[in-house]
Amino acid sequence: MSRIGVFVCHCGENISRTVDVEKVAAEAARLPGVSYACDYKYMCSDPGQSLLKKAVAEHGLDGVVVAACSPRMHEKTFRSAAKSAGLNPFLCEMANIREHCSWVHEDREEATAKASDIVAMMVARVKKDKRLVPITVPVTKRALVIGGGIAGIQAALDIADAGHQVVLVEREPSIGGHMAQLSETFPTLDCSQCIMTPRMVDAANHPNITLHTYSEIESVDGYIGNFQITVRKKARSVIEERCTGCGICSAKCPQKKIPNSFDKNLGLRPAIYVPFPQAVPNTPVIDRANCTYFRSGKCGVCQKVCGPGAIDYGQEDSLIVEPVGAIVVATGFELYSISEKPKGSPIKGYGEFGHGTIPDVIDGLTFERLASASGPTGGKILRPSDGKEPKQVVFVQCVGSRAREKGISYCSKICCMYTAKHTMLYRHKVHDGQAYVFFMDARTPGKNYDEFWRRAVEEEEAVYIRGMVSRLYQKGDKVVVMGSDIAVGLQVEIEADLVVLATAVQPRTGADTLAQKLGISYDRYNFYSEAHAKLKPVECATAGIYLAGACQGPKDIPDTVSQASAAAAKVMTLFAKSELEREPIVAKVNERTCVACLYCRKVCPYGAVEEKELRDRQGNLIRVVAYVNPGVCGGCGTCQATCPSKSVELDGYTDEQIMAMIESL
Amino acid sequence: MHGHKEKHAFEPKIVAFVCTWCTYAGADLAGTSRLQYPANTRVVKFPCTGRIDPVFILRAFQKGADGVLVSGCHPGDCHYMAGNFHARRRFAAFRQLLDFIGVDLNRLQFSWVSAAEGGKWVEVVTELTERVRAMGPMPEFRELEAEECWSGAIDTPELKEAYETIP
Amino acid sequence: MAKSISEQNLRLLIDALVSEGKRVIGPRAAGTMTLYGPLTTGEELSPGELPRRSAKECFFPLCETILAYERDKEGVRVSDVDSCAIPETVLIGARPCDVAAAPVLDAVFSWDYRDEFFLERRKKTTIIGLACTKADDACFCTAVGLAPNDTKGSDLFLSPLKEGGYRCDVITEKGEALLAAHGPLFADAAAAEPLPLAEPTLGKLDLEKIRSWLDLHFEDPLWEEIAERCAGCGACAFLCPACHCFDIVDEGGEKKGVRRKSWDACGFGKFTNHASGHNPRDVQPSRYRNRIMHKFKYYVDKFGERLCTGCGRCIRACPVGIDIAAVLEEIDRKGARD
Amino acid sequence: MNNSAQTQSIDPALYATATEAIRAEAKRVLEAGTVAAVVGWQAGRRKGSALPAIVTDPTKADTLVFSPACVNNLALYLTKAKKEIRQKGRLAIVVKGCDLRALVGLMGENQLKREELHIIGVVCPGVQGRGEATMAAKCRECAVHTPEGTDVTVGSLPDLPRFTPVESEELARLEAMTPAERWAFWKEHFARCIRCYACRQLCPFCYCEQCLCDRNRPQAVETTPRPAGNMAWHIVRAMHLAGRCAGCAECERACPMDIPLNLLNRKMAKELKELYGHEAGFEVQEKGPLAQYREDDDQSFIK
Repeated sequence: MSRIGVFVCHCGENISRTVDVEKVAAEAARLPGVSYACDYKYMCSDPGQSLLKKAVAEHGLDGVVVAACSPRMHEKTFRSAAKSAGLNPFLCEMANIREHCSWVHEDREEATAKASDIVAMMVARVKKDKRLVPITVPVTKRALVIGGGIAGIQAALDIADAGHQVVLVEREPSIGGHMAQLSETFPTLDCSQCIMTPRMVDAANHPNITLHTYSEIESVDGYIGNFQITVRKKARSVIEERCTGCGICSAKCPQKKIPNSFDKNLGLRPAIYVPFPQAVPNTPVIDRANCTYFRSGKCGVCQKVCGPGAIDYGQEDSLIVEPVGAIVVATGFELYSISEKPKGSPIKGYGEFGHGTIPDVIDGLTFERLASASGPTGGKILRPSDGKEPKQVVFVQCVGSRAREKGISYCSKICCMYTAKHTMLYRHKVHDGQAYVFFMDARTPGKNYDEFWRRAVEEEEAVYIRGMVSRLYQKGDKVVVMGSDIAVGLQVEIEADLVVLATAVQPRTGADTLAQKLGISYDRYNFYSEAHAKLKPVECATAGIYLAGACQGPKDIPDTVSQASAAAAKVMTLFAKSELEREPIVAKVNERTCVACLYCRKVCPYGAVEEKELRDRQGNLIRVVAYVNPGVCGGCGTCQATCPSKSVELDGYTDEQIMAMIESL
Repeated sequence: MHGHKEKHAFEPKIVAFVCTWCTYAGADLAGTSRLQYPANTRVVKFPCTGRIDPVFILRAFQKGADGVLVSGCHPGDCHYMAGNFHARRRFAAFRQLLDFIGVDLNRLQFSWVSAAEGGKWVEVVTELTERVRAMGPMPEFRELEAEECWSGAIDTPELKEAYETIP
Repeated sequence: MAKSISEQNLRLLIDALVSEGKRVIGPRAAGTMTLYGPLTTGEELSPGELPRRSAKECFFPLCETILAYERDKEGVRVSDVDSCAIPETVLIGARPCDVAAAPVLDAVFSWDYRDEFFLERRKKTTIIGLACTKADDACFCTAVGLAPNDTKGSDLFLSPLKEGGYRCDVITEKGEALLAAHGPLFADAAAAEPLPLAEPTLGKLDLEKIRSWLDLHFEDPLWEEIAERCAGCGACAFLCPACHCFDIVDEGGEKKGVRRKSWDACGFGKFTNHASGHNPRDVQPSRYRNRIMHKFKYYVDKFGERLCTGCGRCIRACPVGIDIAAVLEEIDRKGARD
Repeated sequence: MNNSAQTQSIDPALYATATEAIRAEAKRVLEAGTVAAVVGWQAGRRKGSALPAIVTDPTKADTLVFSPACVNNLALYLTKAKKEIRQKGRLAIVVKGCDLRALVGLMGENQLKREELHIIGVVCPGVQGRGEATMAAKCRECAVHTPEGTDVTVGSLPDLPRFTPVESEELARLEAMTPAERWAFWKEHFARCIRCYACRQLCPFCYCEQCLCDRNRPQAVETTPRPAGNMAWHIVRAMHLAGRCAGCAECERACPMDIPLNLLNRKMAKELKELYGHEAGFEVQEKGPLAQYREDDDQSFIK
C-alpha cells in the first residue's frame, strides 16, 4: 500500500473562495493509499513547503500530491521541496485546482466536487509514478560546421574564439561561399570582398579551426555530444602541404578555356586553378574532367613546372573521421534557374522567358560578377552576348519566388534589396543608362533598408513598374520585355539591352541528402526545419544540430551572421558543461516484448530510435529490437501510442499512470 | 456573468485528453483570465497529442465518460514538431472506426487549442458539454459493462449492486 | 419405462417449465448458426443442427463472477456469489456427445477441490438428451465408444420418430420426477418406428492402444508433424464439450472490482507462462501434445474416462485444419506397429 | 453478376495443373538445397479439405496440393509468431495473390526480407468460403488473382464471371445504417465472441510477442469473454490493423462464431485509401499511412 500525502492549497482566497478546501482534503484522506492530507493557506510559501517536507518525514510518505495552481506555475517548486525532503522529485504531482477549477467555476458545490475528482486522479497517478533520475550524456567539446560561407565562417570563428575546436567542412576548393562573389552589399554599398576575405583568412589561420575544403560529409553517426562524422576529402591532385600557392601551374596550364563557374561562366580559367584570386586556401585543384592529362594521359605540364613537387595525379579521395559534440549546418543557398525542368518536377521553369537561352537575360548573381571589380569584366557592366555596355536594363523581381504556378510560393526575401542595389550600381557605372524594375511589392524591412530603396527610386532614378513580366524574347540585339503596369492598367513593352532576373533563393542541390545523413527534417522545398519557428529558430529537432544562414530559409547577410552567432552561442551553451543533463522524460524499450516492427522509428520526430541486436553470451544474434537513445529522445511519446504491443514506454507518462487516472474517474 | 446558475437534470462526464504545451496552457490561460465554463470536464495531461493512444478514449467511454475531448497544438506548433501530425491521422482513422461500430461521433471532439487560446478552450469545452448534455448519458458502453454471457449470468442482489457501483 | 411426446407437446413442455420459473436451455437459432441458449418459449427450440458451441456452458460458463470486492482505508470487503442464486435448469435437446461430457467433468470438479459453481449447476440441472440422426464427416462419436443414442449423462432421453414426435426414455430419477410433474404432456410409447440414427464414418479406435502408445511417446516426431501448423488459438478447446481449463482474473479498479473465472485453452502461448517469464511449453507442438495427452492419457489414468466425445467440433472449427480424428487414427496405426 | 458463386464451377484441371507445378518447384528447390522447407498446403483427411503443410523432404513434395480448400494464408508461418518454422532456415512459400499482399506488408514492417524467401505464386481463381462449395466473399471481389513479384508463378486463370460483391454490399448496407443500428449489429456479433483469439492467431500481422490485450498492468482491454471486453478487443484489433491489413480475411474465416470481422478491416482500408490514398500490400512501403503524415492532411473533423 502506498503512503501518499495530499496538500490542498487555499492560495489565499483564490482557491478557497470557490472550492471547499477542507472538504477536498477530508475526501482525499479517505482515498486508499493516502496516509496524510491537509490544507494550508499558501502551500508555495516557505511555511507551506516546510509543512510538506515535515509531513514527508513524519509520515514516511512515498508520494505527494499538491492540489494548488497549475504545474506550469509551481511544479518545479514542489518537486524541489520534495527532493529536499528526500523524496524523488518525480514522485510529486500537482493537482491543478486553481486555473482549471476555482478560477473558472462559480458554483461552490460543483467546483469542490471537481477539485476532489482532480485530486483523486492525481493520487491514482502518483501511486504509479516511478523514481526517475535525470539523464546525463557526456559531451565532446568539438564542433563541426558544414559550409564555409559567411554563416559557417561566422559560426566557426565564434565557437573557436570561445576556445573550442571546430572542424569546418566546405564542398568547394575555397571557403567564402556566395558572399565572396558579391560586388557590394546593401544597404551600405561596402565592398563585399573587402569585408569577407579577412574573415576567410581569420578562419583559415585560427588555431582552433581545422579546415577541410573540397570535402563533403560522407556519414554522420551518434547523437548530441557524441557524433562521429566521416568527411570525404576529394582528391585535389595537389598536395596541400607542399603547395606554396605560387600559381605557376595555373599560368602554365595549356588548357585555359574552361568557363569559370565562380564568375558564373562569364570568364575562363585553366584546368588547374584556384576559383578566385583571394581563395582560401590558396591551393589549386585539378579539374580532372577538363584536364588534358586526365583525359588523354599526355601533358603533365603542371607537374613539370611545380617546384615543390606538389602535383599528385594519383591522389585519391580520403575519408577522415572527426568526433564532435555539436553540428552547425550552414550549407547556404543557390539561385533558381529558369531553365526547363525535368518532367514531373514540382518546380517549373520559365518557357516564356526562353528557358535561359537568351544570352542577355542573366540572374542577379551574374550581375554581381559583372559589377565586381575583381570580376571577369573588371567591374564594367558589359552584356554577355557582345560585350557592349547596355543602356537600358530591365530588372525583373519575383522570378520563381511567390509564384505558386512555378512551384515556389515563398518570398525570397533578399531580391527587393539587391535589385535596388543593382539599379544603383548600374547607374554608378553607366551614367546615361536607364534601369527599369518590374516588381510586385517592395519589401524592405530592415535597418536602413527602406531608405536605401527610396534612394534607388528617388535619387538614382530607377523606374519601378508595379506589374509582372509575361514574356521575354530576342529581337535583333535587343531583348523585348512584355509586361504590365498595374498602376495605370496598361501593357508595357521595353526593348532592353540586358535583363536581370531576381530569381528565387533555393536550398543547395543535395540539401535533402545531407539532411537524411544528419537525421534532420526539411520542408517541401528542402529548406531545413528549425525546432520551433519562434522559440527555437536555430535549433534542429535533432538535439545537438543547429542551423545557420540560408539553408533554413532565404536570408540576407546581417540575418545570416546573427543566426550564425546564435547557433554558435547554442553550441557554446552545450559545451559549457562536460555532461549534458536532461529531464528523464524519455521513452524506453521493453526488449522482452519488442518485435522490431520499428513503427517507433518510423514516427519518431527525433530519429532517436535505432535497431539493437540482442546477443547471447557466445555472441550469437538472438534477435533485433528497437532501442531509444535517451540522449536524442525528445519525450513526445508518439512511439508509445504507435507501438502495437506497447513495448516502448515513455517515462513519466506510462500507460499505467494514464490508465490509473482514467480508472479513477 | 454572475446570474443564477441553471441546474440540469443530467450533468455529463467529459474527459479531456490534452497536450501540456498548448491546450493545457490554453486552459491555464482561461483560468488566469477568469473565464467561466461548465465544470464537467476532467483533464488528463499528456506531453503531446502524439502520446494519446486511441485505447485511452475507448477506456474513458468504458469507464463512464459521456463525452471525450482530444486537444493539442495547432499544426506546425507542435513542441515535438510532428506529434500532432501523427495524432491527426491516428484520430482521423479511429473516429471512422468508432463511427462504423456505432458510436455517435457527437460525443467525441477533436480540437486545436493553443496556449494563447483561453477563449477557444472555453468555447470548445462549453460547446461539447452542452451538446453531450442535450444528448443525455452515453448508454452503449455502460450497458455492455453490465452484460454477461447467458451462461455466466446470475442475478443475485449483491452482484447486481456490485455491478452498479463498479466504475 | 418408455413414453412418447409429440413435437407440439415438447414445445409446450418448455413453455410450462419456463412458467414454473425454471431456466430452460436448448438449441436455438443464433444468426448464421445454432447455439445453446435460454429459451423463453418452446417455439424457439431448434433441434435440427448440432449447436456450434457445446452444452458445457450450462455447468461451466464461458465467464462467471466468483466474487466481488470493495476496498477502502478500512480494508477489503469480499462478497461471495451465493450459489443458491443458480437457477433450476432444464437442458433440453442436447446431443449425446454433449451430454456425455458432463459426468466425465464431474470427476475433476469434485476431486481435490469441490467446484461449487460447477457442481451446484449440475445438481440443479435436468438433462433431456436427444438422439442424433445426422452426422457429417467430422463426427466420430462411435470411434470413441459413444453412440448417436448414448444416454450417458441424460436424465430423460428423446429419440425422434419417423412419424414425428419423440420416444422418451427415463434414465434417472431426476428425469422421472420431471416426467411425473408434466405427465399429461407425455403419452405411453406406441410402437412407432424411430428415425434411423446417424452413422459417423470413422471406424472404431482402440483407445487402450492409443493410451499405451501415448505412455511411451512423450517425445515423438509426430507432435511436431501435426502441430507446427497450429496457430495457437483456442477455438478447439472453447468448442469442446470436455475441455475445462479456466483462468481467474480480477477486473475493475483498485477500489472495487470482481473476480472472474473464464475459459482458457492449452493452445494459447501464455497458457503455461510462468511469472518468471519461463514457459515450459514454449512451442505449439508441446502444447498440442499436452492436449492429446490430457484427453487420452492423463485423465484416463486419473479418472478412468476420456476427455473426448467425438462431437467433431474442434475439427470443424480448426482454422489450420488440424483433425483430431486423423491424429487418433495415426496413433492407433502407430500403436499397432509398435 | 453471379450471386451463387461456386468454386465447383471452376475446371478442376486448373487446380490439378497448379498442383503439379507446385510439386515440381518444391521438389526442385528442396533437392537443390535452395531452401530448407517449403510452406504449402496438403490434403486433409476429410474429402475436399486441405491444411497448411511444411515440407522439408523433397520426396514429400508430392503431398503438396492446390485446391479450392487451400484457404489458409501461409504468410502466417513466416512471422515471428512461428519462430520454430523460421529456425529451419531459408524458406519457400506458396502464395495466392491475396497472401502475397501480407508478405509484402511484413517486408515493410521489418519482419521479412525478400531475398531470404523463395516465393512460389499460384494463380488463384478463388477459394472456398463458409460452406464447402461457396466461393469466399473476398474472392468474389479479388483483384489479385495473379501474384506479382514472385520467384515463380504457376497455374492459369480461367474466364471468371463477375460475382456479386457481397462484402462491399454488406459494407454499404452497414454504412447506410444509423450509428444506433450499427451498434446493435456489432453488439449482437461481439456478444457471441468467445475470445478464442482465432482472429488474432491467424492474422499475419498479429505477430506481437505480447499482445496489448493480454497485458494486465495496466489492463487496456478486459480479457474475459464478456460483451464489454469483446467490444473493446475488436475495436483495438481493427485499429491496430488499420493501414496494415492487406485483406486476406483470415480473421473472419477463422472465427468459429462467424463474426464478420473483415468488414472492420475493409472499412478501415477504405477510409485510409480515401483519406491518404494508401493501399496496403502492393509494394514494400517503409511507412504505412498511420506512420507518416502530410502537413496538409485533412483536418475537417478538428475544431
